[in-house]
Amino acid sequence: MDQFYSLWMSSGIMQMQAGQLIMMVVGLVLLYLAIGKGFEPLLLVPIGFGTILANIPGAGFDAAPVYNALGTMESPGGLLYYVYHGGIETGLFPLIIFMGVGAMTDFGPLLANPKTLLLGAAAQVGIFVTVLGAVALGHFGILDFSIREAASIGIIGGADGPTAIFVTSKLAPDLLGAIAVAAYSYMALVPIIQPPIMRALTTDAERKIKMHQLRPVSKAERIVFPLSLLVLVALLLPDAAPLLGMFCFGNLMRESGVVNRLSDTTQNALINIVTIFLGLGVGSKMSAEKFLNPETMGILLLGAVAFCIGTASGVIMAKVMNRFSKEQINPLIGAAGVSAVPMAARVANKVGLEANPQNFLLMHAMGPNVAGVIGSAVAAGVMINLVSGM
Amino acid sequence: MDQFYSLWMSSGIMQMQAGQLIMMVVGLVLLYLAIGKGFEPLLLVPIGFGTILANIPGAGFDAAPVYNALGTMESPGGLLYYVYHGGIETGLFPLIIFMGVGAMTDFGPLLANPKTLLLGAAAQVGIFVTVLGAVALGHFGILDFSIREAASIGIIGGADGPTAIFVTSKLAPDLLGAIAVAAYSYMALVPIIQPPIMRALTTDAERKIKMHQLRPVSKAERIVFPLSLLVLVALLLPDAAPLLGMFCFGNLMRESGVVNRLSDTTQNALINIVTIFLGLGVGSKMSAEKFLNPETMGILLLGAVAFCIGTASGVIMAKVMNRFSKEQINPLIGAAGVSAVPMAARVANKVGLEANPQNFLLMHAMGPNVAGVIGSAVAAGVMINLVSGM
Amino acid sequence: MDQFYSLWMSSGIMQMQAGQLIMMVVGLVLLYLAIGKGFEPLLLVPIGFGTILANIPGAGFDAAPVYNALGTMESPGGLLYYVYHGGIETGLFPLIIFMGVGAMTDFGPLLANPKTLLLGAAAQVGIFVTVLGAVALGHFGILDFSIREAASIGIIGGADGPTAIFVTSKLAPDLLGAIAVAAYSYMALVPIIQPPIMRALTTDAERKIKMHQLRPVSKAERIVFPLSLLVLVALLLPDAAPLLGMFCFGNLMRESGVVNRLSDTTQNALINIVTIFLGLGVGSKMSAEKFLNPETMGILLLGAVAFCIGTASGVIMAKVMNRFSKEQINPLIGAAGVSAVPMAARVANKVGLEANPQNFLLMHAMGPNVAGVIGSAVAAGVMINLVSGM
Amino acid sequence: MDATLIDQGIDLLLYGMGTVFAFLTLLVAVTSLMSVIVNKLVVEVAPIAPVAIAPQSSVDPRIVKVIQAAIDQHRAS
Amino acid sequence: MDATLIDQGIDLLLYGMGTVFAFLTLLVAVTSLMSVIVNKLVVEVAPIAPVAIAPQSSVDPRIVKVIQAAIDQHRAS
Amino acid sequence: MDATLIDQGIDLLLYGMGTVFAFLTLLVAVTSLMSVIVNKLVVEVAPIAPVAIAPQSSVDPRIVKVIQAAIDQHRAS
Ligand code: NA
Ligand code: NA
Ligand code: NA
Repeated sequence: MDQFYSLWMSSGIMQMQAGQLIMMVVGLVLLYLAIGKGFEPLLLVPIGFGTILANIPGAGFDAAPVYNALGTMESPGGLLYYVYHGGIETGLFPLIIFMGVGAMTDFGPLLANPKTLLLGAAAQVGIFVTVLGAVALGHFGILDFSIREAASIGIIGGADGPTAIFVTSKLAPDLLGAIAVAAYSYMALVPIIQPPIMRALTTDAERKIKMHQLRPVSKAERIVFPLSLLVLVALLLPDAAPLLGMFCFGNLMRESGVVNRLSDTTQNALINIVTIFLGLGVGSKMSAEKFLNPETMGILLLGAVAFCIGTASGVIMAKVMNRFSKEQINPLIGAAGVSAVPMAARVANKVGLEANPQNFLLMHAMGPNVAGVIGSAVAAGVMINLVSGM
Repeated sequence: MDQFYSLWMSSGIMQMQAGQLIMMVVGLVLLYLAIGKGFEPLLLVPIGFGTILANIPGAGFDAAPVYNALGTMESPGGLLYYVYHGGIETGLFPLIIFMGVGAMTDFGPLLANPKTLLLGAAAQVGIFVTVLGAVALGHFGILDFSIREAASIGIIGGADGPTAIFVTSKLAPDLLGAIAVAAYSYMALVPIIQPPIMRALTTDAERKIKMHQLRPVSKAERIVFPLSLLVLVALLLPDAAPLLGMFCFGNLMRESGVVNRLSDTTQNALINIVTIFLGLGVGSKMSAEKFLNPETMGILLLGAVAFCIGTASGVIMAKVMNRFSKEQINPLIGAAGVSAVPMAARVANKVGLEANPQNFLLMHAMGPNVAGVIGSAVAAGVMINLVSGM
Repeated sequence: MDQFYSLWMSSGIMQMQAGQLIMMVVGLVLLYLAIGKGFEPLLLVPIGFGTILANIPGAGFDAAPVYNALGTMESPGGLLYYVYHGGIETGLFPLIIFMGVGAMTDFGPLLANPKTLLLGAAAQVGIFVTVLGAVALGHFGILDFSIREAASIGIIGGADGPTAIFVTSKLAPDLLGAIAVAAYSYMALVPIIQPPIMRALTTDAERKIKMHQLRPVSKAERIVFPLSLLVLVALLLPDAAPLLGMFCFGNLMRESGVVNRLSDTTQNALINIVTIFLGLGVGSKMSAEKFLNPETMGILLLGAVAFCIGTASGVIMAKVMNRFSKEQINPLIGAAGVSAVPMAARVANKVGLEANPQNFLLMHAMGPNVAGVIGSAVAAGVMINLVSGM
Repeated sequence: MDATLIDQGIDLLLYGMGTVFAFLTLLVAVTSLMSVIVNKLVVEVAPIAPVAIAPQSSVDPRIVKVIQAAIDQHRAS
Repeated sequence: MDATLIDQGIDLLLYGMGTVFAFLTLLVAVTSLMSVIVNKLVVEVAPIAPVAIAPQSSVDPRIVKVIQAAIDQHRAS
Repeated sequence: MDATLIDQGIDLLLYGMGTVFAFLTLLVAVTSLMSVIVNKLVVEVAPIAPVAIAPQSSVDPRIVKVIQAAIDQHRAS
């Protein structure tokens, strides 16, 4: 009977700690949100499942490999251990995802109306105000965030998952689980979070503003743009170069038209494979001691605040620009500056159609939408640079 | 002439040892079986080719890299070295394959008739009886297997390649080549090995039993099933969690319907890439000193025994179940419980059609067939747990 | 203002060295050649982009990771660091590419006319004469190449990118950037470099020679050929086994017809993914101190010489063969022996059509063309063997 | 030691097969229960589905309403 | 120390947003300029394109030449 | 040392090209031989193939048999 006793003692039930059980429920909730509610399933299905796997007591999914003194492996590590340390700690997975996103991005609307870059800049205010909020919570003794942690929390407001994961894995890896979950959850909640803010900050007349049709953009412009952006980043903001460099590389493969087979694989097999393992790896950081604490509540709260401020800043920026320009912008497209491509652009379109059923804002909103990706990557670069020096 | 002499001395002919030459012939035989006879070519082509590559004298396919004291690489390792240590020793490749198999598995027939899980359980008797056989061979001084080696040999009876590779790479990596070859060869021989046993253990009347058409299975059941299985594994048998966790993850991606692009890549590009390198890596363990010995003969023999006992147990279990249940099961589908998906189910169908040309057992046999995958993964988990404690 | 000052001091403009700026321009020129001129874009787009990324000051694309005394990562390495050390230094990427090329290669024309293998042999004269040229430059005190460097330079004449990268990463990794760029550039220039040489060495009558239609080649021959080649390499030239072994493996997957899904993935997703990272990794070796020096000029010059000699040798060999054989070969197809598949074969076809608009040489030129791949892989093996012993 | 090895083999057989059978028998129960619960929940939720699918019929629902109103009026008259 | 943390937060806000705005404003300028230059160059290069595409017209250019010659002859007569 | 370098280069040229030619010449022989052997074996096996392909003809083989039988009968009469 010793064997049954040993099997039973090593069973999940006997080893399970309360925290692990709760985290497995958290994983199931994430899966429910992803599958039942359609919240960013491409990431939340792997993250939710990874959360469950990482919290199975005794399964060793994030166990480190053990080597003897001669360097021979005595017991292999767990799958999530290799995934996390190979792909996330090194920053490789977010960068490859960014390459794939670049290969999927159409900069046409942005090139037709480059001013919308400013909307993508404005929406990053949410990031930095939230950093201030996080340190303020520390100041008032409510929660205790370091400046590195505060910076990582702020980046949730960038509404860009891989950027958030890239920054957090560099500045505050312990918060990776909570921040990634918050980032993707709020991206999924864009259709619920944004419209009230957009309506509150605009008049009916503003929401009815019709925008000129976008000019056609030549193939040459599309090819030269990622290179221009790359050179500018190289000259001015090298800390943003990893993210934006890979983004521009993906986009150049797409637009150059001479490496279609590479571009196709980047947009399909490669980004899919990396997405699966990125999600699983993030899930491996969803342990009870790192997730079940007041800080996570603070992160979720601050993340929501960051999103709201970002949305509001984008809308207000559009109104400010209308003051100084003859060519009027519908301020609703300012909300798309948070990125969350293409959801935020669709939301702008939908709210616009409510005000005027003939007013199609989708393509106009794609400009600030992709500008928001650039904006938050720039913000990430600045953040990493400044915080590393603090 | 020194150079020609040196070239000649470093040529394969001059360095070749008899063992290497024989192993290259073994590799060619595996390729012949795969290409000429259609034996599980997806694995046996890479394994056979890997066998040849690993045995080319002086080619260094499984050479370790050499670093100098400063950690700089002085000479790179061979491709098979990296593949084996990166993907097989770590357990990553079998786990990713299991994820892919999960994404390819339709649990519908099993969900329509969950009792067939018991057939998948019964067929694992072959595994454990074979373990006993292997240690008995040791007891009688015929061959010398440790308990870890015996456990790895038994798992051949699971008729599941990645499970066998996963267990063996943990418990007895030196036997990996022989066990993987035996596992895949017997899986390919299912249409030859199983029918005589199935006919011997059943009456003509039993083989003619017609089964009710399976009820339709709802999408919700399909989604909840992998999660239920995962939770059960997590609570009771964490040692089976790596294999079954990845299997359930793949299946959830498939059935959830919200991550089709991830599921597609898992079923195609990802599993194909990993299959190629898994096969090559297994081939790298096919060296003369590890393969050309009496133990390999024992492994091949015991593997065949395991297969036969598993088949028989499945059939007998079906007959036992018929004693206690009004709803009759055609005992032929019990043989599909060994797994070897979908070959064993097809064999059950074929033998059934011989007895009654109107009796289509294929879908009914798919239930025990996929149950056999679960069963052998559970057996693998128990085995790893118990043997590690011995 | 400290922060702005710090940001400014860490900006690219302030940190940029002249060499880096020039290398970024070199990267842009490579991109222009690839996109604007269609020079081997599949490799030159990633190499060009990688060149720019690697030379962004402060971006750390090829920074090594930093670990503390406990082995915990303090700062991750750059993407190009991981790509280079994981895929190029280890030789894995060129080998996987070779597997993919094998899966894409049709040996039919070669099997129909095996004598054309001699043309593929002759064209490798360019490789070895160039090695001699490189050491001669050293002898006359013009440039300073070691024998390992000279061997790597010579291999440019093989007109086979992955072979050149494989050899150079083993023998002279510092020259990798220059040699890869030269190899791919000259491969792209085949339509410009080859025709004058071909015309100069042949009479109009020779260029008009019509060749017999190729006999059909059976499936069995196609399957057995890669295995025969593998066995011959294993017996005689193990140093060529890594490259030719993977090449034959890819080809066997293609021709066996039983592992089509593996062959498809090898020809698409896998080779595309590896091509992207191979290119980026080569780009990471394009640093100013390694590229902007007189040696690079020498490499470019010697590479061109190697190409020309290889082309000429192929043509002359064809003429020699015509002396000793009744069945006449059009000497133009000898030029295809340099490899550069399928560009060189197309050039032979085009020059042939100029002489006789009814003379289609394309399929005849495919024989020496793929023979050239084998020839340069053999030359690479000999070179690695001989040079390592010097 | 040899005897121990056989003992270990017997232990593996007994406890191994015991666990496999116990686990899969439990899984039969859990799966059956799961199917019942899930399908019950799905049936409760189901009534919404047909309505949602309704507009896919080739006749516009508003036209259906108009026709229904006309029929009702006709019957009432 | 807490006060320093808030100072750091304020610094991040000011310098961070400052840099983001500065960079993207510059990018607006660079992009606009780039579009102008690139499209100008493309227009200058463009005249070549239609010519290059011309042979794709369904009429063989040699036949066009023959017809043109016939017309010229006719006009000359 | 320089002289040695040139010597090494000459050695590489001679032994390198020698090996390349020897190997590929041998490969010509091996390939030709292989083709002969393989095709001979395939031919021996071949007679099965046409039969296997036969049913693909548009006329049902049983009908062919019937017709053949009718013809035979006709000739016999
Ligand atoms: Na953003
Ligand atoms: Na099984
Ligand atoms: Na070549």
